[in-house]
Amino acid sequence: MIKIFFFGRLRDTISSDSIILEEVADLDSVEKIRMYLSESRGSIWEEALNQSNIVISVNQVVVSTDAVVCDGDEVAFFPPMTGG
Amino acid sequence: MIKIFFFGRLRDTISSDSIILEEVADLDSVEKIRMYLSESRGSIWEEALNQSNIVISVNQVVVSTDAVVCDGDEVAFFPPMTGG
Amino acid sequence: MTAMMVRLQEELFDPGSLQFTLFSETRKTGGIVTFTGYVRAIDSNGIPLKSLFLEHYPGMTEKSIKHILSDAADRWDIESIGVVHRVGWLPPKDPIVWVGSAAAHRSEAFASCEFVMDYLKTQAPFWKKEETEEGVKWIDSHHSDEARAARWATS
Amino acid sequence: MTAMMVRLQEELFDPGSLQFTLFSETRKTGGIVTFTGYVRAIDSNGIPLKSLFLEHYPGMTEKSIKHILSDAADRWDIESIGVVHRVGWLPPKDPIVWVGSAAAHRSEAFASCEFVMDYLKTQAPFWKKEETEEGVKWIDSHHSDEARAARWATS
Repeated sequence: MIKIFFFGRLRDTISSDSIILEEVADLDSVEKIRMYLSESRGSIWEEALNQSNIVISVNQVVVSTDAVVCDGDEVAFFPPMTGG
Repeated sequence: MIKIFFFGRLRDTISSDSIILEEVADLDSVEKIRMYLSESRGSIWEEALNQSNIVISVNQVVVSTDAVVCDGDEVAFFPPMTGG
Repeated sequence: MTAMMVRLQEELFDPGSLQFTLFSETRKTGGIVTFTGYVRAIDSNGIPLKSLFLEHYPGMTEKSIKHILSDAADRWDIESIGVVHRVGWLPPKDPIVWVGSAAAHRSEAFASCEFVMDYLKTQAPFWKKEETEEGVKWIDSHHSDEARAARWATS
Repeated sequence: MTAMMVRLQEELFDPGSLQFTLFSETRKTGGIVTFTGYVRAIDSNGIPLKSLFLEHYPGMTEKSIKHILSDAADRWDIESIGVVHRVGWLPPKDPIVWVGSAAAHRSEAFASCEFVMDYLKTQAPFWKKEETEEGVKWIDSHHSDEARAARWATS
Protein backbone atom coordinates (compact mmCIF):
# COMPACT_ATOMS: atom_id res chain seq x y z
CA MET A 1 0.00 0.00 0.00
CA ILE A 2 1.17 3.50 -0.88
CA LYS A 3 -0.64 6.56 0.42
CA ILE A 4 -0.53 9.62 -1.84
CA PHE A 5 -1.36 13.20 -0.83
CA PHE A 6 -2.04 16.29 -2.93
CA PHE A 7 -1.90 19.88 -1.71
CA GLY A 8 -2.67 23.46 -2.68
CA ARG A 9 -3.74 24.39 -6.17
CA LEU A 10 -2.90 20.89 -7.42
CA ARG A 11 -5.36 19.30 -5.02
CA ASP A 12 -8.08 21.69 -6.17
CA THR A 13 -7.31 20.95 -9.83
CA ILE A 14 -7.64 17.19 -9.47
CA SER A 15 -10.35 17.41 -6.79
CA SER A 16 -8.60 14.88 -4.57
CA ASP A 17 -6.59 15.34 -1.39
CA SER A 18 -5.39 11.78 -1.06
CA ILE A 19 -5.61 8.33 -2.60
CA ILE A 20 -4.44 4.91 -1.59
CA LEU A 21 -2.81 2.54 -4.06
CA GLU A 22 -3.15 -1.07 -2.94
CA GLU A 23 -1.41 -2.85 -5.85
CA VAL A 24 2.07 -1.40 -5.81
CA ALA A 25 4.35 -4.18 -7.05
CA ASP A 26 5.30 -2.25 -10.21
CA LEU A 27 5.21 1.22 -8.69
CA ASP A 28 8.70 1.29 -7.22
CA SER A 29 9.62 4.87 -8.15
CA VAL A 30 8.09 8.31 -8.04
CA GLU A 31 8.22 8.48 -11.81
CA LYS A 32 6.29 5.21 -12.20
CA ILE A 33 3.60 6.43 -9.81
CA ARG A 34 3.30 9.65 -11.73
CA MET A 35 3.01 7.80 -15.05
CA TYR A 36 0.48 5.37 -13.61
CA LEU A 37 -1.74 8.17 -12.26
CA SER A 38 -1.37 10.19 -15.47
CA GLU A 39 -2.51 7.26 -17.60
CA SER A 40 -5.25 5.89 -15.35
CA ARG A 41 -6.93 9.08 -14.14
CA GLY A 42 -7.37 11.10 -17.32
CA SER A 43 -6.06 14.30 -18.85
CA ILE A 44 -6.68 16.64 -15.91
CA TRP A 45 -4.48 14.49 -13.69
CA GLU A 46 -1.94 13.99 -16.43
CA GLU A 47 -1.53 17.70 -16.97
CA ALA A 48 -1.53 18.56 -13.26
CA LEU A 49 1.05 15.93 -12.28
CA ASN A 50 3.41 16.76 -15.15
CA GLN A 51 3.79 20.48 -14.55
CA SER A 52 7.48 21.35 -14.66
CA ASN A 53 7.54 22.97 -11.23
CA ILE A 54 5.72 20.20 -9.33
CA VAL A 55 7.35 19.20 -6.02
CA ILE A 56 7.32 15.58 -4.85
CA SER A 57 8.03 14.16 -1.41
CA VAL A 58 8.50 10.60 -0.16
CA ASN A 59 7.95 10.08 3.55
CA GLN A 60 7.81 13.84 3.99
CA VAL A 61 11.18 14.55 2.41
CA VAL A 62 11.41 16.35 -0.95
CA VAL A 63 12.89 14.04 -3.62
CA SER A 64 13.72 13.98 -7.31
CA THR A 65 11.53 12.05 -9.75
CA ASP A 66 13.88 9.05 -9.90
CA ALA A 67 13.46 8.46 -6.14
CA VAL A 68 12.63 4.90 -5.06
CA VAL A 69 9.24 4.17 -3.46
CA CYS A 70 8.55 1.13 -1.27
CA ASP A 71 5.40 -0.52 -0.03
CA GLY A 72 4.16 1.47 2.96
CA ASP A 73 5.66 4.80 1.86
CA GLU A 74 3.86 8.10 1.91
CA VAL A 75 4.15 10.11 -1.31
CA ALA A 76 2.95 13.67 -1.95
CA PHE A 77 2.65 15.92 -5.01
CA PHE A 78 2.32 19.66 -4.56
CA PRO A 79 3.05 23.07 -6.08
CA PRO A 80 6.10 25.13 -5.03
CA MET A 81 5.77 26.30 -1.43
CA THR A 82 4.50 29.80 -0.70
CA GLY A 83 4.64 30.06 3.08
CA GLY A 84 6.42 32.39 5.47
CA MET B 1 33.68 82.31 22.32
CA ILE B 2 34.05 78.61 21.58
CA LYS B 3 32.46 75.99 23.79
CA ILE B 4 34.32 72.67 23.99
CA PHE B 5 32.89 69.38 25.30
CA PHE B 6 34.63 66.16 26.31
CA PHE B 7 32.96 62.77 26.68
CA GLY B 8 33.51 59.23 27.89
CA ARG B 9 36.89 58.00 28.96
CA LEU B 10 38.53 61.19 27.62
CA ARG B 11 36.47 63.36 29.95
CA ASP B 12 37.45 61.20 32.91
CA THR B 13 41.12 61.35 31.94
CA ILE B 14 41.28 65.15 31.81
CA SER B 15 38.70 65.61 34.59
CA SER B 16 36.74 68.15 32.59
CA ASP B 17 33.43 67.85 30.75
CA SER B 18 33.50 71.25 29.09
CA ILE B 19 35.46 74.46 28.84
CA ILE B 20 34.82 77.83 27.28
CA LEU B 21 37.50 79.65 25.30
CA GLU B 22 36.85 83.39 25.22
CA GLU B 23 39.87 84.54 23.20
CA VAL B 24 39.51 82.70 19.90
CA ALA B 25 40.99 85.00 17.27
CA ASP B 26 43.83 82.57 16.49
CA LEU B 27 41.90 79.37 17.05
CA ASP B 28 40.28 79.07 13.64
CA SER B 29 40.70 75.31 13.15
CA VAL B 30 40.22 72.10 15.12
CA GLU B 31 43.95 71.44 14.91
CA LYS B 32 44.83 74.84 16.39
CA ILE B 33 42.42 74.29 19.28
CA ARG B 34 43.95 70.89 19.92
CA MET B 35 47.49 72.34 19.89
CA TYR B 36 46.46 75.22 22.12
CA LEU B 37 44.89 72.92 24.71
CA SER B 38 47.81 70.47 24.52
CA GLU B 39 50.32 73.24 25.20
CA SER B 40 48.40 75.21 27.81
CA ARG B 41 46.87 72.42 29.91
CA GLY B 42 49.77 70.06 30.54
CA SER B 43 50.83 66.57 29.57
CA ILE B 44 47.66 64.72 30.58
CA TRP B 45 45.62 66.85 28.19
CA GLU B 46 48.29 66.68 25.53
CA GLU B 47 48.34 62.91 25.59
CA ALA B 48 44.57 62.54 25.80
CA LEU B 49 43.80 64.94 22.93
CA ASN B 50 46.42 63.46 20.62
CA GLN B 51 45.37 59.83 20.73
CA SER B 52 45.19 58.50 17.19
CA ASN B 53 41.58 57.35 17.43
CA ILE B 54 40.12 60.53 18.93
CA VAL B 55 36.90 61.76 17.28
CA ILE B 56 36.21 65.46 16.88
CA SER B 57 32.95 67.22 16.10
CA VAL B 58 32.13 70.80 15.21
CA ASN B 59 28.56 71.91 15.78
CA GLN B 60 27.63 68.26 16.40
CA VAL B 61 28.97 66.93 13.11
CA VAL B 62 32.06 64.70 13.03
CA VAL B 63 34.92 66.45 11.20
CA SER B 64 38.57 65.96 10.29
CA THR B 65 41.31 67.83 12.15
CA ASP B 66 41.71 70.46 9.46
CA ALA B 67 38.09 71.58 9.88
CA VAL B 68 37.49 75.29 10.26
CA VAL B 69 36.15 76.63 13.57
CA CYS B 70 34.41 79.99 13.93
CA ASP B 71 33.55 82.17 16.88
CA GLY B 72 30.39 80.76 18.46
CA ASP B 73 30.98 77.15 17.35
CA GLU B 74 30.59 74.10 19.57
CA VAL B 75 33.51 71.69 19.42
CA ALA B 76 33.76 68.25 21.05
CA PHE B 77 36.53 65.70 21.55
CA PHE B 78 35.63 62.11 22.38
CA PRO B 79 36.69 58.45 22.05
CA PRO B 80 35.26 56.19 19.31
CA MET B 81 31.55 55.57 19.88
CA THR B 82 30.44 52.38 21.61
CA GLY B 83 26.64 52.58 21.59
CA GLY B 84 23.96 50.36 20.20
CA MET C 1 23.61 23.62 21.98
CA THR C 2 21.12 25.94 20.41
CA ALA C 3 17.61 25.95 21.93
CA MET C 4 14.96 25.54 19.23
CA MET C 5 11.24 26.18 19.22
CA VAL C 6 8.72 25.35 16.48
CA ARG C 7 5.02 26.09 16.72
CA LEU C 8 2.24 25.70 14.16
CA GLN C 9 -1.03 27.20 15.26
CA GLU C 10 -4.30 28.73 14.11
CA GLU C 11 -4.34 31.17 17.03
CA LEU C 12 -3.02 34.71 16.88
CA PHE C 13 0.43 35.17 18.44
CA ASP C 14 2.08 38.16 20.08
CA PRO C 15 5.60 39.00 18.79
CA GLY C 16 6.54 40.75 22.04
CA SER C 17 5.69 37.73 24.21
CA LEU C 18 7.58 35.40 21.85
CA GLN C 19 10.68 37.59 22.05
CA PHE C 20 10.40 37.75 25.85
CA THR C 21 10.24 33.94 26.01
CA LEU C 22 13.15 33.54 23.59
CA PHE C 23 15.31 35.95 25.61
CA SER C 24 14.38 34.46 28.98
CA GLU C 25 15.94 31.15 27.91
CA THR C 26 19.34 32.72 27.12
CA ARG C 27 22.39 33.47 29.28
CA LYS C 28 24.94 35.16 27.04
CA THR C 29 22.74 36.74 24.38
CA GLY C 30 23.56 40.33 23.49
CA GLY C 31 21.01 40.75 20.74
CA ILE C 32 17.82 39.35 19.26
CA VAL C 33 16.71 39.75 15.66
CA THR C 34 13.09 39.01 14.82
CA PHE C 35 11.10 38.90 11.63
CA THR C 36 7.31 39.11 11.66
CA GLY C 37 5.39 38.55 8.43
CA TYR C 38 1.90 40.03 8.20
CA VAL C 39 -1.14 39.44 6.03
CA ARG C 40 -1.25 42.29 3.53
CA ALA C 41 -4.28 44.55 3.35
CA ILE C 42 -4.39 44.40 -0.48
CA ASP C 43 -3.48 41.73 -3.02
CA SER C 44 -0.90 42.12 -5.79
CA ASN C 45 -3.51 43.83 -8.01
CA GLY C 46 -4.41 46.36 -5.33
CA ILE C 47 -7.72 44.70 -4.45
CA PRO C 48 -8.57 44.68 -0.70
CA LEU C 49 -7.96 41.27 0.85
CA LYS C 50 -10.82 39.67 2.78
CA SER C 51 -8.67 36.88 4.15
CA LEU C 52 -5.63 34.71 3.59
CA PHE C 53 -5.68 30.90 3.89
CA LEU C 54 -2.58 28.95 4.86
CA GLU C 55 -2.61 25.27 4.01
CA HIS C 56 0.17 22.98 5.18
CA TYR C 57 1.27 19.33 5.15
CA PRO C 58 0.82 18.14 8.76
CA GLY C 59 3.86 16.25 9.95
CA MET C 60 6.15 17.29 7.13
CA THR C 61 5.79 20.98 8.03
CA GLU C 62 7.15 20.63 11.57
CA LYS C 63 9.89 18.30 10.33
CA SER C 64 11.06 20.67 7.62
CA ILE C 65 11.09 23.68 9.94
CA LYS C 66 13.14 21.76 12.52
CA HIS C 67 15.53 20.85 9.73
CA ILE C 68 15.91 24.50 8.73
CA LEU C 69 16.56 25.53 12.35
CA SER C 70 19.18 22.79 12.77
CA ASP C 71 20.90 24.04 9.63
CA ALA C 72 20.93 27.56 11.06
CA ALA C 73 22.35 26.31 14.37
CA ASP C 74 25.13 24.51 12.48
CA ARG C 75 26.07 27.59 10.50
CA TRP C 76 25.95 30.30 13.16
CA ASP C 77 26.72 30.61 16.85
CA ILE C 78 23.21 31.27 18.10
CA GLU C 79 21.88 30.60 21.58
CA SER C 80 18.18 30.23 20.84
CA ILE C 81 16.05 30.29 17.71
CA GLY C 82 12.35 29.87 17.16
CA VAL C 83 9.62 29.85 14.52
CA VAL C 84 5.89 30.32 14.96
CA HIS C 85 3.81 29.85 11.81
CA ARG C 86 0.06 30.12 11.56
CA VAL C 87 -2.25 27.95 9.48
CA GLY C 88 -5.90 28.30 8.45
CA TRP C 89 -7.85 31.45 7.60
CA LEU C 90 -6.29 34.75 8.70
CA PRO C 91 -7.71 38.29 8.49
CA PRO C 92 -5.77 41.18 6.89
CA LYS C 93 -3.04 42.69 9.08
CA ASP C 94 -2.74 39.58 11.26
CA PRO C 95 0.77 38.22 11.82
CA ILE C 96 1.46 35.04 9.79
CA VAL C 97 4.95 34.05 10.81
CA TRP C 98 7.52 34.98 13.44
CA VAL C 99 11.20 34.07 13.45
CA GLY C 100 13.43 35.07 16.37
CA SER C 101 17.16 34.47 16.75
CA ALA C 102 19.19 35.20 19.89
CA ALA C 103 22.98 35.36 19.77
CA ALA C 104 25.99 36.83 21.55
CA HIS C 105 26.84 38.79 18.39
CA ARG C 106 24.32 40.64 16.27
CA SER C 107 25.78 39.56 12.91
CA GLU C 108 24.93 35.93 13.67
CA ALA C 109 21.42 36.83 14.84
CA PHE C 110 20.76 38.81 11.64
CA ALA C 111 22.15 36.18 9.28
CA SER C 112 20.41 33.21 10.90
CA CYS C 113 17.04 34.98 11.08
CA GLU C 114 17.17 35.94 7.40
CA PHE C 115 18.36 32.45 6.41
CA VAL C 116 15.44 30.82 8.24
CA MET C 117 12.95 33.16 6.57
CA ASP C 118 14.39 32.52 3.09
CA TYR C 119 14.19 28.75 3.62
CA LEU C 120 10.74 28.85 5.21
CA LYS C 121 9.49 30.56 2.04
CA THR C 122 10.84 27.89 -0.27
CA GLN C 123 11.36 24.67 1.75
CA ALA C 124 8.50 24.40 4.24
CA PRO C 125 5.26 22.93 2.87
CA PHE C 126 2.86 25.85 3.17
CA TRP C 127 0.57 27.15 0.46
CA LYS C 128 -1.30 30.45 0.53
CA LYS C 129 -4.54 31.44 -1.08
CA GLU C 130 -6.11 34.88 -1.01
CA GLU C 131 -9.77 35.75 -0.80
CA THR C 132 -11.00 39.02 -2.28
CA GLU C 133 -14.44 40.10 -3.45
CA GLU C 134 -13.42 38.59 -6.81
CA GLY C 135 -13.05 35.14 -5.28
CA VAL C 136 -10.35 32.85 -3.92
CA LYS C 137 -7.00 32.50 -5.66
CA TRP C 138 -3.88 30.42 -4.93
CA ILE C 139 -0.67 32.46 -4.69
CA ASP C 140 2.16 31.58 -7.07
CA SER C 141 5.67 31.17 -5.75
CA HIS C 142 8.12 34.00 -6.40
CA HIS C 143 11.32 33.51 -8.36
CA SER C 144 12.84 36.14 -6.08
CA ASP C 145 12.21 33.86 -3.09
CA GLU C 146 13.97 30.98 -4.79
CA ALA C 147 16.89 33.24 -5.66
CA ARG C 148 17.14 34.47 -2.08
CA ALA C 149 17.19 30.94 -0.70
CA ALA C 150 19.80 29.91 -3.27
CA ARG C 151 22.16 32.63 -2.00
CA TRP C 152 22.85 30.58 1.14
CA ALA C 153 23.81 27.42 -0.72
CA THR C 154 27.44 28.37 -1.23
CA SER C 155 28.16 30.24 1.98
CA MET D 1 7.95 59.01 2.49
CA THR D 2 9.31 56.81 5.21
CA ALA D 3 7.96 57.42 8.71
CA MET D 4 10.78 57.79 11.23
CA MET D 5 10.86 57.62 14.98
CA VAL D 6 13.79 58.41 17.31
CA ARG D 7 13.62 58.16 21.08
CA LEU D 8 16.32 58.56 23.72
CA GLN D 9 15.18 57.64 27.20
CA GLU D 10 16.27 56.40 30.60
CA GLU D 11 13.09 54.37 31.01
CA LEU D 12 12.74 50.70 30.15
CA PHE D 13 10.99 50.02 26.84
CA ASP D 14 8.93 47.08 25.61
CA PRO D 15 9.96 45.66 22.19
CA GLY D 16 6.49 44.22 21.57
CA SER D 17 4.75 47.59 22.09
CA LEU D 18 7.29 49.34 19.87
CA GLN D 19 6.69 46.82 17.07
CA PHE D 20 2.93 47.20 17.46
CA THR D 21 3.23 50.99 17.14
CA LEU D 22 5.56 50.71 14.14
CA PHE D 23 3.18 48.33 12.36
CA SER D 24 0.05 50.33 13.18
CA GLU D 25 1.46 53.27 11.18
CA THR D 26 1.90 51.22 8.00
CA ARG D 27 -0.44 50.39 5.13
CA LYS D 28 1.46 48.14 2.73
CA THR D 29 3.99 46.50 5.05
CA GLY D 30 4.40 42.75 4.67
CA GLY D 31 7.17 42.28 7.20
CA ILE D 32 8.93 43.88 10.13
CA VAL D 33 12.50 43.16 11.18
CA THR D 34 13.58 44.22 14.66
CA PHE D 35 16.84 44.18 16.53
CA THR D 36 16.95 44.44 20.32
CA GLY D 37 20.30 44.80 22.08
CA TYR D 38 20.48 43.76 25.72
CA VAL D 39 22.85 44.44 28.61
CA ARG D 40 24.98 41.32 29.02
CA ALA D 41 25.01 39.46 32.30
CA ILE D 42 28.82 39.11 32.29
CA ASP D 43 31.64 41.32 30.97
CA SER D 44 34.23 40.24 28.39
CA ASN D 45 36.32 38.59 31.14
CA GLY D 46 33.37 36.56 32.44
CA ILE D 47 32.86 38.71 35.53
CA PRO D 48 29.18 39.34 36.45
CA LEU D 49 28.03 42.80 35.48
CA LYS D 50 26.42 44.96 38.16
CA SER D 51 25.33 47.64 35.70
CA LEU D 52 26.03 49.34 32.40
CA PHE D 53 26.20 53.12 31.99
CA LEU D 54 25.35 54.79 28.68
CA GLU D 55 26.64 58.30 28.22
CA HIS D 56 25.66 60.36 25.20
CA TYR D 57 26.08 63.82 23.65
CA PRO D 58 22.69 65.51 24.06
CA GLY D 59 21.61 67.17 20.83
CA MET D 60 24.17 65.48 18.62
CA THR D 61 22.83 62.01 19.46
CA GLU D 62 19.32 62.66 18.15
CA LYS D 63 20.70 64.45 15.12
CA SER D 64 23.06 61.62 14.19
CA ILE D 65 20.37 58.95 14.59
CA LYS D 66 17.98 60.93 12.38
CA HIS D 67 20.75 61.17 9.81
CA ILE D 68 21.28 57.39 9.87
CA LEU D 69 17.53 56.77 9.47
CA SER D 70 17.36 59.21 6.53
CA ASP D 71 20.25 57.37 4.90
CA ALA D 72 18.40 54.07 5.36
CA ALA D 73 15.21 55.55 3.88
CA ASP D 74 17.19 56.76 0.84
CA ARG D 75 18.74 53.35 0.24
CA TRP D 76 15.78 51.04 0.77
CA ASP D 77 12.04 51.10 0.13
CA ILE D 78 10.86 51.03 3.73
CA GLU D 79 7.55 52.28 5.05
CA SER D 80 8.48 53.01 8.66
CA ILE D 81 11.67 52.80 10.70
CA GLY D 82 12.41 53.61 14.31
CA VAL D 83 15.14 53.62 16.94
CA VAL D 84 14.81 53.67 20.71
CA HIS D 85 18.07 54.00 22.64
CA ARG D 86 18.44 54.16 26.39
CA VAL D 87 20.88 56.32 28.35
CA GLY D 88 22.01 56.30 31.99
CA TRP D 89 22.54 53.32 34.31
CA LEU D 90 20.98 50.01 33.18
CA PRO D 91 20.80 46.68 35.04
CA PRO D 92 21.96 43.40 33.44
CA LYS D 93 19.49 41.86 30.97
CA ASP D 94 17.70 45.16 30.35
CA PRO D 95 17.17 46.14 26.71
CA ILE D 96 19.54 48.93 25.57
CA VAL D 97 18.51 49.60 22.01
CA TRP D 98 15.69 48.71 19.65
CA VAL D 99 15.61 49.15 15.88
CA GLY D 100 12.52 48.24 13.87
CA SER D 101 12.07 48.44 10.11
CA ALA D 102 8.78 47.87 8.27
CA ALA D 103 8.72 47.24 4.52
CA ALA D 104 6.67 45.67 1.77
CA HIS D 105 9.53 43.22 1.08
CA ARG D 106 11.51 41.45 3.75
CA SER D 107 14.91 41.89 2.10
CA GLU D 108 14.64 45.66 2.50
CA ALA D 109 13.50 45.36 6.12
CA PHE D 110 16.46 43.08 6.95
CA ALA D 111 19.07 45.21 5.19
CA SER D 112 17.89 48.54 6.57
CA CYS D 113 17.62 47.23 10.15
CA GLU D 114 21.15 45.82 10.05
CA PHE D 115 22.50 48.99 8.40
CA VAL D 116 21.01 51.17 11.12
CA MET D 117 22.49 48.97 13.86
CA ASP D 118 25.94 48.98 12.26
CA TYR D 119 25.91 52.77 11.98
CA LEU D 120 24.46 53.30 15.46
CA LYS D 121 27.43 51.37 16.85
CA THR D 122 30.00 53.54 15.10
CA GLN D 123 28.38 56.89 14.22
CA ALA D 124 26.06 57.82 17.08
CA PRO D 125 27.73 59.49 20.09
CA PHE D 126 27.17 56.95 22.84
CA TRP D 127 29.80 55.60 25.21
CA LYS D 128 29.39 52.61 27.48
CA LYS D 129 31.03 51.81 30.78
CA GLU D 130 30.57 48.63 32.77
CA GLU D 131 30.41 48.25 36.52
CA THR D 132 31.53 44.97 38.11
CA GLU D 133 32.71 44.19 41.63
CA GLU D 134 36.17 45.14 40.34
CA GLY D 135 35.09 48.69 39.58
CA VAL D 136 33.89 50.78 36.64
CA LYS D 137 35.53 50.47 33.22
CA TRP D 138 34.94 52.24 29.90
CA ILE D 139 34.30 49.89 26.98
CA ASP D 140 36.65 50.08 24.00
CA SER D 141 35.22 50.22 20.50
CA HIS D 142 35.44 47.05 18.41
CA HIS D 143 37.29 46.90 15.14
CA SER D 144 34.64 44.43 14.00
CA ASP D 145 31.98 47.13 14.41
CA GLU D 146 33.95 49.56 12.28
CA ALA D 147 34.43 46.87 9.64
CA ARG D 148 30.70 46.07 9.64
CA ALA D 149 29.78 49.73 9.20
CA ALA D 150 32.34 50.10 6.40
CA ARG D 151 30.65 47.28 4.43
CA TRP D 152 27.76 49.60 3.57
CA ALA D 153 29.93 52.36 2.17
CA THR D 154 30.17 50.86 -1.32
CA SER D 155 26.72 49.33 -1.68
